[in-house]
Amino acid sequence: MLASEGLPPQKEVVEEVQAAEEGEVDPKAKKKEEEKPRENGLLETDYAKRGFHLDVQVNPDQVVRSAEILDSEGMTMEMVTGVDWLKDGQFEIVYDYSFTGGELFRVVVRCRVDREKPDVPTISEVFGGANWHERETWELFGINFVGHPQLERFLLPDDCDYYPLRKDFKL
Amino acid sequence: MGTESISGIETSVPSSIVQFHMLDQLRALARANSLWPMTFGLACCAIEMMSAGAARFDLSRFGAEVFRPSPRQADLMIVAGTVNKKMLEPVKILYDQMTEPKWVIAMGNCAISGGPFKFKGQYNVIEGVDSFLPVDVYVPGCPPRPEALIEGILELEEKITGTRRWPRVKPETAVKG
Amino acid sequence: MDELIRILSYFVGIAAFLGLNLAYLGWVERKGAGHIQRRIGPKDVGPYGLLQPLADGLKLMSKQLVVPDNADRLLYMSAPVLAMVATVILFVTIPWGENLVPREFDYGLIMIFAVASAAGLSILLGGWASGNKYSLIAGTRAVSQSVAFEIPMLITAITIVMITGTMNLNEIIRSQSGMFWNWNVFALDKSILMPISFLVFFVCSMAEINRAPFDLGEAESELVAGYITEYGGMGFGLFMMAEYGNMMIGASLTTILFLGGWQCPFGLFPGPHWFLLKMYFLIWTIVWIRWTYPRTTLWGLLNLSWKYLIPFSLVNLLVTALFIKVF
Amino acid sequence: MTLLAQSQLQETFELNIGPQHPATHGVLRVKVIMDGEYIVKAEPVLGYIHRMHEKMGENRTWNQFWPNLGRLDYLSAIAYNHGYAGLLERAMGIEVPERAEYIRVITVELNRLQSHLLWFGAFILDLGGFTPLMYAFDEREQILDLLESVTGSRLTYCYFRFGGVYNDVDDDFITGTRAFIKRLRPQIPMYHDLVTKNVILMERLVDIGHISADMCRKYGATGPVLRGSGVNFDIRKNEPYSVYPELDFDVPVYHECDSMARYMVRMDEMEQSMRIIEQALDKMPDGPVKAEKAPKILKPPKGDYHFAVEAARGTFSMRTVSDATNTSYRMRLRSPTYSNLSLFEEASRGMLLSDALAFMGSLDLVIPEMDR
Repeated sequence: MLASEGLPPQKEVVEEVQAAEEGEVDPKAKKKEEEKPRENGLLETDYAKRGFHLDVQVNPDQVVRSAEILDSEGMTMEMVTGVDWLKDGQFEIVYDYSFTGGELFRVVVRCRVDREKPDVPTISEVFGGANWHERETWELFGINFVGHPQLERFLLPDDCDYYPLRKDFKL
Repeated sequence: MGTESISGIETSVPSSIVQFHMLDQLRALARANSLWPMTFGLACCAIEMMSAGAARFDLSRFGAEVFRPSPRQADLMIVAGTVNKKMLEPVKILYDQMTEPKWVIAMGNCAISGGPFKFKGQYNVIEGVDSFLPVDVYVPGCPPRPEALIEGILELEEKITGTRRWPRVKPETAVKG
Repeated sequence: MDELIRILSYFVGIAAFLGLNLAYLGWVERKGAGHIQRRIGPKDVGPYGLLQPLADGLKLMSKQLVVPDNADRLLYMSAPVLAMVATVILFVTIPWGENLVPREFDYGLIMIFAVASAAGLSILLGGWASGNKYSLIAGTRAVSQSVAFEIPMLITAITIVMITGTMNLNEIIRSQSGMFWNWNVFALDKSILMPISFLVFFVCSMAEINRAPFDLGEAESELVAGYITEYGGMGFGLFMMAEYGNMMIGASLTTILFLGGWQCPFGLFPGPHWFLLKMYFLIWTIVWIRWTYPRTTLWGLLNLSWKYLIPFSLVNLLVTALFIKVF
Repeated sequence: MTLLAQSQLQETFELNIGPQHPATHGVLRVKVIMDGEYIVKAEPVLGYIHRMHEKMGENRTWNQFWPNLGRLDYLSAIAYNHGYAGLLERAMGIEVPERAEYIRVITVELNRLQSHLLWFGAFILDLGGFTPLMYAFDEREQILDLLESVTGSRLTYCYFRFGGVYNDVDDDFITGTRAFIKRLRPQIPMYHDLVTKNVILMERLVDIGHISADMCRKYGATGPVLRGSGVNFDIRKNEPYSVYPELDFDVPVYHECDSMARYMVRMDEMEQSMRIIEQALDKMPDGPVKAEKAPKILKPPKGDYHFAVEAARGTFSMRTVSDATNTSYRMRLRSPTYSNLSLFEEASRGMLLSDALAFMGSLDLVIPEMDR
């Protein structure tokens, strides 16, 4: 679908910057997350199967940069969420971006952090809407968004001391 | 519900030798016919509560359409929806702020038992408001239809006065007629 | 002695009339709201729901009285009483018929405006004494509203006084005798702006008595229940009754000043029935407006008063003075 | 309170709106710092109806999760059903029969109509007008009757299935829907006459609650809020799903960015929904309403899936992480009002309290959907 529509301009920019920053781009990467977590890089995905066009995995310190790039392209932050990969001992933070300006284009940016020390910089400076999403992710997973202005209890009562969406959560 | 009629609390506890039975009954009748609910919607059931007060079902026929936003003026708390741990304290405060005499209707499965949100290991939902409120009438359903809520209010009136507003429609006659 | 009996009988009469009215205006409002809103309204409590006000009244009387912790006890308890007392006093001056007036004052109009201000005061008092922030906001709103709308209302009343040359309410009515074009509202020969000043007066009286669309003191969707948020039971009941009472006063005053009071439209059989007819028509209009219009904001309200109504009423005053001088 | 200097503190006071307040339509709480009647800062506090939908997504099988969709946003529950059905159909590659798609579109649009009708009433109620609510409810009951006849419930629908819908529509439904649209169509101009052109309403909506398109983008606001800010974005057009590409409808866009624009967008959307329903009724083919080959046990292949639909309040998108078992590994529900409300804090600064509450009403909030 992406090929038939012609690649939107965002894609090249992202790719370029990512290439410059990481030095390794793996556009032909296939699904190899069967055995181990996939490596950083870009992945074109089949929209009809997955629901998004571009799947980007970055390091935690590149999250803000990627948000800035996508912001300059006029993309919208749709949601931020976390996934607990208990088996790998990692948290995955997933950022969904979409384009409301016309052509259909969806980007997923994901990064993985260690479960023991889940620190990731906040993008709420770039996208104000990320504030609540990050706060919620912090609350439900315990992922620490460094630099977030208000990392307080949000959906749960103020005296909660558990992270209910962690896979090892037991009440 | 309704197998034995319980007249008001006043008549069951004799307060003095002289009983103003007629007066008590009149008072109970007045109370039953002017049950003002509190504007207090929690979730899905609140919409059905609004429906019950709105054009087609029209709760006002029984004098119960005066939804008061302030708990001080309300007689009836309809707990319409899920109460979770964060909402527990506000609900308690609201109940305490209501002036006596006051009644509680637990509307919907969530308010009765936690409903669909009760599962092993759940971390946030109160399983039934009767764990902290004296519930008078339970109206099951997810959400209950407006007719069910109206029936709940009539049931509450029966509980207050000891008599049904009019002869209850028996299921068999309802089917025939 | 005769005087005493007269006053006592009027007292009883007014109390009965007032009690009946205040209760049943609530019924009218609920039933009217029902019919305006594609539903039935109260119907099962007595025939046509006519026993509904009794049930409500009895219930409110038997409700527990609560004084909130951080309320000023004395003021909290006295505010609804003050509201009700002011309303009842106002009824003393209303001439229901030519000889049917409890106490005829030569300065009845002044008396009404003087006492009516107390209604705004009672709202402020209730709002402040409740110790609730919503009530406080409502109280301040009600006062600024009251101040803003008393001015155009008074100026419009003064034009009437200029035309009729008296402040005695009965005299004002007498001056409008004859066919209905002698009523002040149609008296274009006295002042060309009369119909508009009737509207101004009516709008101001609606704002003065805190009725929708000017019910900023109660503002259900913003301030919970405004100044009555903390009042339950009969405190609430008294405030409500005072509101209906004020509604009656506002409608009566408009009737007296503009619609010829107890005068018949065709100069035949003047009497209290005409007065009541006109008053209830105006009350029904107020109820009707309440269920039709959304609420204004405080700023919209004050703008209306200071930018439009007050300048207009001043112009009206000048025009009337001109008419009196020239013709 | 730390945000304010001590000198400012003496002039401001804190007001707590909610969790039980007539203007919040449920249990939203807003902590407001006010300076007289003006808002200095208004901070929404959520969580009073957090019902663990995402957790339940992880411990229910794919089929068991259906009822939750009806209880997320109880006003546009069928659109949420559509989102979930679309997600799994995308993941599993299930083909949906055409008749089922048309039935889906018809029910979703009926649901959208009743949601907008209820919003219309509740919004005017926020502004202090009581009667439109009753009119809207009267119309709404007709829709509920129609939907009840085919789905079996009045509010919390659980109607869709993977690969189709649960129940075929009958002729009564079709004639009833046509009759209803015939009835509703003249009502909307009547609402405009009675309500929209009211002076007080204009005064309260025009130029109140300004949200720029860029602010919408930063906060991820979608739906009528975005379209009221002049952005022509509708998932039904921009990311077509189901049979929407085959239907002819317009996306109402207003450029004023104020509460009135959002109001007009919703009013116009009702007309568009009626157009869609009529066309869909005309075009609906015969055939099965459920895919024959839909698997009984669902185990989507490993990986992430994403699906977005246009619910009544904006983009509802679902993201699931599947680990090829019969439950989801992670279920994320992106609710539109969550993002729409997040701009309230910034947009409401310096507003009058009554205007801010009117503005909040124009965002069309459904709290359980926000808290999930």
